[in-house]
Amino acid sequence: MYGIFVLFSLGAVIGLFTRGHKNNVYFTYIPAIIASFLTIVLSFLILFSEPIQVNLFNILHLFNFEILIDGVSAFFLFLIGLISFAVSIYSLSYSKKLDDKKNNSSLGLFFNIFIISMILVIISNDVFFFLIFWELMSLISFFLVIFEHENKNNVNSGLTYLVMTHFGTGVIFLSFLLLYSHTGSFSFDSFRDIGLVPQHIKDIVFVLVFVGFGTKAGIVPLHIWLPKAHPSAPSNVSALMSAVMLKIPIYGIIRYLFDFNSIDTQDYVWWGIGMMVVGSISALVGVLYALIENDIKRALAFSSIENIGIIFIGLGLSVVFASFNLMSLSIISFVAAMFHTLNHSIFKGLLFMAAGSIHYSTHTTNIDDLGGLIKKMPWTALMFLVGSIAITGLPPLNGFISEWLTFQSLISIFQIPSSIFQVVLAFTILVFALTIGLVVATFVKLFGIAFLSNGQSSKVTDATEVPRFMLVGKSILALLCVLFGILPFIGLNFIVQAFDLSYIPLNPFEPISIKNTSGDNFASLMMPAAIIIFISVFAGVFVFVRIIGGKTKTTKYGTWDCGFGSSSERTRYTATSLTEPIRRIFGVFYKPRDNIEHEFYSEENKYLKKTSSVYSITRNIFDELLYEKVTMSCLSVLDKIRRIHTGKINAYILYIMITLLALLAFTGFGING
Amino acid sequence: MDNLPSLEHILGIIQVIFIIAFSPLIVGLMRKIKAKSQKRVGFGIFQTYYDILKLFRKEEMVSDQSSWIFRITPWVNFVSAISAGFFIPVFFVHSPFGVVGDVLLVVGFFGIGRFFMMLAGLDTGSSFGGLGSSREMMISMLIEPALFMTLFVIAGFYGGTNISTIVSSAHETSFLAVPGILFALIAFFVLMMAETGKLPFDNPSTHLELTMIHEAMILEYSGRSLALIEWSNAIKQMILFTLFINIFIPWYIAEQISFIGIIFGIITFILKVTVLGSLIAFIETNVAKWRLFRISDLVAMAIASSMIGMIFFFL
Amino acid sequence: MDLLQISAVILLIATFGIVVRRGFSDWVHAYRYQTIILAVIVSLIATVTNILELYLVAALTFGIKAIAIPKILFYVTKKLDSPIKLEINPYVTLRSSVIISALLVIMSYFIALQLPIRSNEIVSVFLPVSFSLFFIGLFIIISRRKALSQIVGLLTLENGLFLSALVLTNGFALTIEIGLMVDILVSVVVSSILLFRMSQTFDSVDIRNLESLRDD
Amino acid sequence: MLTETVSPAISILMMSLLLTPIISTIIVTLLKIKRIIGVVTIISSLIILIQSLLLIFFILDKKTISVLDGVLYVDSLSGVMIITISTVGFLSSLYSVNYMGKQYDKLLVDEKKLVRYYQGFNMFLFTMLLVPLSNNLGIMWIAIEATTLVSVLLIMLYVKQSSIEASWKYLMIATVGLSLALFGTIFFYYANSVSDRSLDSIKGMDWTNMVENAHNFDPSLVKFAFIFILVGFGTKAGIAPMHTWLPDAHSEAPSPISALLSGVLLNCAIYGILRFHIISSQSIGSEFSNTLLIILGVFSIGISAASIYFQKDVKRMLAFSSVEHMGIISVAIGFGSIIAIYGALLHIINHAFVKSLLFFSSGSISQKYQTKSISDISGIIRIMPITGFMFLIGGLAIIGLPPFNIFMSEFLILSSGFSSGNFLASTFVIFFLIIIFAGFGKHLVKMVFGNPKLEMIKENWDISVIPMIILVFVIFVMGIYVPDPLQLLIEDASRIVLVGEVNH
Repeated sequence: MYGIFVLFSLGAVIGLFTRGHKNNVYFTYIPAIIASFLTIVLSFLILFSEPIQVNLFNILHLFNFEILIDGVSAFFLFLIGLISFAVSIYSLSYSKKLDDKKNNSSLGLFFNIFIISMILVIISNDVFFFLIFWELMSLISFFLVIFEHENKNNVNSGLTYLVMTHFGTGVIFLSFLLLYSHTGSFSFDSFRDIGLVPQHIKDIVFVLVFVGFGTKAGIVPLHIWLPKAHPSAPSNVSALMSAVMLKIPIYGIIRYLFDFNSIDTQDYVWWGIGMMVVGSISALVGVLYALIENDIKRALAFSSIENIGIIFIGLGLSVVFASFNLMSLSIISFVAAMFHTLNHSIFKGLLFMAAGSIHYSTHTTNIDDLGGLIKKMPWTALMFLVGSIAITGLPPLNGFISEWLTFQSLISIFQIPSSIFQVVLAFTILVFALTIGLVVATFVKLFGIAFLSNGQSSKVTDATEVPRFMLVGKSILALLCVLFGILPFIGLNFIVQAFDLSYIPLNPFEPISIKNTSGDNFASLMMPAAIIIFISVFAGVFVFVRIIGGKTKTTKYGTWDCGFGSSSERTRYTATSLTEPIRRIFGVFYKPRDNIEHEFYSEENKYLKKTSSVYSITRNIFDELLYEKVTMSCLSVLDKIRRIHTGKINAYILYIMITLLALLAFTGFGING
Repeated sequence: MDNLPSLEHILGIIQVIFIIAFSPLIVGLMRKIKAKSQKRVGFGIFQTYYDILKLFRKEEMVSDQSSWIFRITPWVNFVSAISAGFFIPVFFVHSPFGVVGDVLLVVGFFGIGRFFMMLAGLDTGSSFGGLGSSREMMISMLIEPALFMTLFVIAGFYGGTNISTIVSSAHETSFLAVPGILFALIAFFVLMMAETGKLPFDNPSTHLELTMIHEAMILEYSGRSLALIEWSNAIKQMILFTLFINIFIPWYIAEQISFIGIIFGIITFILKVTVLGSLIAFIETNVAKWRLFRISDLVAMAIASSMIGMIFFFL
Repeated sequence: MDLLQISAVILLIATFGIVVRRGFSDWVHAYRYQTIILAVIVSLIATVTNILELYLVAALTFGIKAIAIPKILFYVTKKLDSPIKLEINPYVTLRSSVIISALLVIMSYFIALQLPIRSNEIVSVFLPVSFSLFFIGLFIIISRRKALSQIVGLLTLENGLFLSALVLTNGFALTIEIGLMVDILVSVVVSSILLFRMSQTFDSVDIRNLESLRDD
Repeated sequence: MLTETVSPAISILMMSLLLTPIISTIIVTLLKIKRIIGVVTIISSLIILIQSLLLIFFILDKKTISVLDGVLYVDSLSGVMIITISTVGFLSSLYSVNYMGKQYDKLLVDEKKLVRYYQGFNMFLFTMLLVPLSNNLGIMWIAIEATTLVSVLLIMLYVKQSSIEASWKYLMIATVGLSLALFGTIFFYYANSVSDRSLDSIKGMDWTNMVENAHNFDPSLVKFAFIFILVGFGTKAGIAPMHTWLPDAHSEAPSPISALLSGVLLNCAIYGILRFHIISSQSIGSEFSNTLLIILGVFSIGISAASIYFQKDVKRMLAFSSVEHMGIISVAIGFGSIIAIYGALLHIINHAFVKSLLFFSSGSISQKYQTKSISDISGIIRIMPITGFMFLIGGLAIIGLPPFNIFMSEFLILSSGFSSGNFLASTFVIFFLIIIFAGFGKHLVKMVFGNPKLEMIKENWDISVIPMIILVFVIFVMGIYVPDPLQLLIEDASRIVLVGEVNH
């Protein structure tokens, strides 16, 4: 186990010391690759043996640096190991983009420390060290966000990130302290005997935990940092951030919900409902903004918000079911959430790496500048397509399985013995469905505009396929998307094992089935068989068409251009126009405004237009209405406070006198004789 | 799917072949009824078969701007439509493949087909394709909530999302007894119209850029690909009709494997499909295409209706 | 013990003298009178309590506070470049200053009465007066605009302190007393140096020049 | 209190601790040679450091040491102060040589001023060392007042408009404040003399004596006096709303002096408050003084949060951050549990180190950029990679990010705030800390990163970096580990604060 840390640090340090060396990249990332592989191995070892609990050292007799790797940690360790394995391989080529060797080595340094800090967060069993590593993780990721700090936007988004994440940490800190004040110890072990804590404290702590971790996870409306920070980082880091770092708060929430608490009474219902409501809003808002975004990385970041929302819907449902003692349903929705966590890591890592590849080849991430990349970068296109299908939740890839499970658990809310909750929760279905529909639109747009058709800008025509390590990194995750889609039992069994659920492990040849209360088969899904059907139908159809159609000729010819003969770049649908209908329907979120500019042949005659151009402007209501207003009003209060420093010494001494007299009065000094 | 293919499995495959084979006929039938009600003679009801056969043999023109996405889309569409058909009981309650997947998988298969269709629309670089994809995107996004809500109501009522379960428990009850299902029926009907590209959502028979949606996306297709697409649309329509019929009016569907029962089931099914097809064709002749942005109103109606159904279900 | 009462009243009057004057040298004069009275009071207390050490303290007070410090201040006043050696436009007008000072005296009596301090003639007479000196000194610093007046205010405040220490505990130990005196002397010297620098750089000792370091 | 016989070695050590800076002042005055006086100061402060380390080990061994018939007295609490003063003093002298040398090269100071600087520096150290060493509260007061006078002279070293303004404000406000403190001291002395008539006038002001008699004090008198003490020493300690002199003075002083002012001098005043806090707790229970300390502390943090956010001047920002940290320390003392006080004392040390690091690095930075305005500084990491890195580390540490030392003490303080039931105050503190984080972080990042505005020559390695490297190392280490002797010292000290127990 220590080998992992040694190797990561080795990667960090060697990279730093061999800067300028031409093989610097290999020195940096190969230890990382090995270490992440070891992490995966470790997580499997834990799964099939006892949890590890090691007490390393102690500070001030208060803080034990204690490592606890149980199934929960192992699951997230697996996540970290898996993604960082792929991303490290990817980075071998990706970081060659940076021509400045020195920067390259510091990127490697931060990259390695970032992974270490995430692992440490997962495995520490003490508030103090948890927070230390948590903040370390935030700090390092902040440095990674502003890694290209010459760009002022990056610095600003980094700042937003830093402040928001620190706000989150503050709230988490508060929640831990509240628990500490009741348990009297900083060890997570003491938090596990939470029965002593009164319910209202638990409730407050839940709100704090949810807000605190939620900020890091990017729940709406605390998400504004996410679409700024993730795109600013180098793509290999964005992949890590979106795929892994967003899951660490999920880990925290799970620890609190299911490890520290045991949810068994209806007192907890509103926790679940709260999570579902926030999750639904996050999912919807995330995808709505992803849809209109023309920057791939920003769109992917918004889509991360959406997926986090879906995960929270699952978790919330699980809490709701558990509080009504519907344990089997609770387990299903929990498995759904966890499987979606796993899947999101995989496909979001893949997509960010693909976006990074696009940037690597074309130096842009704005899809309106792209087009036709499928011909230039066929493999990247394939990977991106796999990622897109997976994230849109279409069969046969992994996204479908987790969304299937989520929807099944949503449907099962009719088993809750309370009509009001049923009706309320049923609305989640609407939002969930709408979200899924919008995700399809988003990824059709991203893939369609960036990769399909024919781009003519120099950025595209000069593009070439990316180096092989980048392809290897992506294909690992792409294969996993397919694997978990076709053989979902692998992932599901892994989760069942990790979280020690009383859910019967699945047999590969059995369908995933959900029983209703009377024990009947409610729903079942058997992906391998479905795939067999699909493939055999395909074979059958192919033969059939060959037989009745015979051999036919295929001719290549230009796209039909209505006879004008100039099917140019400008006649293509742009990303903005593609989403125009949706933008109009959901105008309330975007406040779209069209600016139309005309250029005339002559200024006198306004009827002969030379060109007309339409720019559609959309706004982010959260940025503009919520955050700007709130921060402005807070800041104006602060501004008034600080104006007590008038520079007048008389005023200053007056303050002293007033303080003196106020304190004298405050102590009620005059009263006692 | 244990041992040898049993009678059930053979029946299941027959059902699929039934869907594949009869779907163009329904299309032809509906066109004929439409023509008749518009006081036209119209084609013969088998015209669709001829069209498909002819297209299969014709030379194919492919845009030089397009990629392999454009090429595989018809296949994906066709195969996914057929695969979806495996989970649908047509005239016999137990689809033997019911265990493999449920109604969500069917939705998923349709989804993957549509996903590729929209990509193919963008692939040629023609503005028609983009236009079609853009509108299709909007409609598919809009109907999703209504669809899932309806499914929720149905699944709640009939105790499952496996279609066989739904159909068999629907068969045991009469829908008129439950108002919730009635509302689900309305919603489902609207959705069906939208999914199959019927008026007032879409008019597949025009090539006017103001109105077309589906046709715009497939504008560049020709020959064999076009045949596959036309056929897969027919299959999709058939599947939706079947679903509608078997969920809401499952009377006389065969429950046991008996020769008479199955024959009876097939006959009643054909009758029901014909009636449904005629009804839709009749509706189509009586409404005009709606403006694109009014479609959301229609879908909102479907959503509302399914929600009322949901509330009735809970109360 | 009328003598004690009378001396207390005179001390207050001297203090008011500082409040109502506006010329630089007037303040220093008023301060000197005040300190002389203070020294007298110290020796009075010494005779009453029969503590011989206090005579030494009285002598020190006279020497340092009534002679050395006014001398330095006069020197500074003379050397200042600024033509106007008057408090022209204080934050609080002189008339209201007097009224506020009177209120402060009342407040001081009020506070002193609240304190659980054993009744002893010296204490009951002088403690309120020392409080008054203290608060009036503070008030002078707050309400005036010339740096010199602030020094005088500070010194008045210091005198109040000194008096309260004297009446409560019959003064500190001699070593500490000397230390305090030296401290005050040094601070007057330091502030005089500052005054010089100020008048050199700003051409005036008006503290309105000293408002550039602020937050806005 | 028992007058234990102490070995002459210890009493000589304590005497020489005080004499070293005086001797070095005399040497500086006599020599007046630019190159040597700096070295003399470094050597003398190194000697002070060694002596105080020795003293610490004696303190750990003996717990309390009093020499010269109880005039000089040290216990663990003074030990904490002494170690802070001597360490920061040494590092500051190390930094001074380079810094003042550069100022000299830039013709900002002449040789005469240089001599005055080093005289002042040594005297400043002396006065500050006298504060924790003296047992007599009157002498302690005189020492604190003397620090004001010496540091005023240091602040007005460059005779500029702004430095005169700052020194005037500093002098007036601090003196007024300290007068209040003296007033409070008089009342404590009075209370003591009433409770025990047998005392002679000099012993009556001894802290040890007062603690012993504290339970006999009149409660309302103690309350009255403590308010004066709190407002008075609070002025000097920079606790809002009496802190107003602080940003001016700290930003106008030469950077090494700013480090001493922020890192050490404020702590001396806090030390004063602590001593009286112990007496008052022994007399009337700690609740009264705790409440006051918490209120003023939270207020300080709030005020500085507002000011830091909008700050335009680097050194002013650092000064306000000192206000914030003094607020935290005072809140921590107010929380009153053993962990809180442990945290407070640890925070005193941590803050001293981090703040000196920040003032050193910002001194070098503003020397290089020739401005203190935040908006004119950007891309430090490009132009001055080493100093910029140090500044970044310092900044991150001061806003309480782990794995740096401030995080640990803040963690201790806040957690004890919760466990002692001060939920409201702790929540407020966390809230304000987040604002400060945002404000300070914003300025920090904008300064350190980005593109430098002008083309400047890259920094070369020079001696000014050495003290910073030492500090960064210490900050890192203390982030997760408190050395055992220090831990023992602070534990003893916090027990003294809590129990007032002089002897073990």
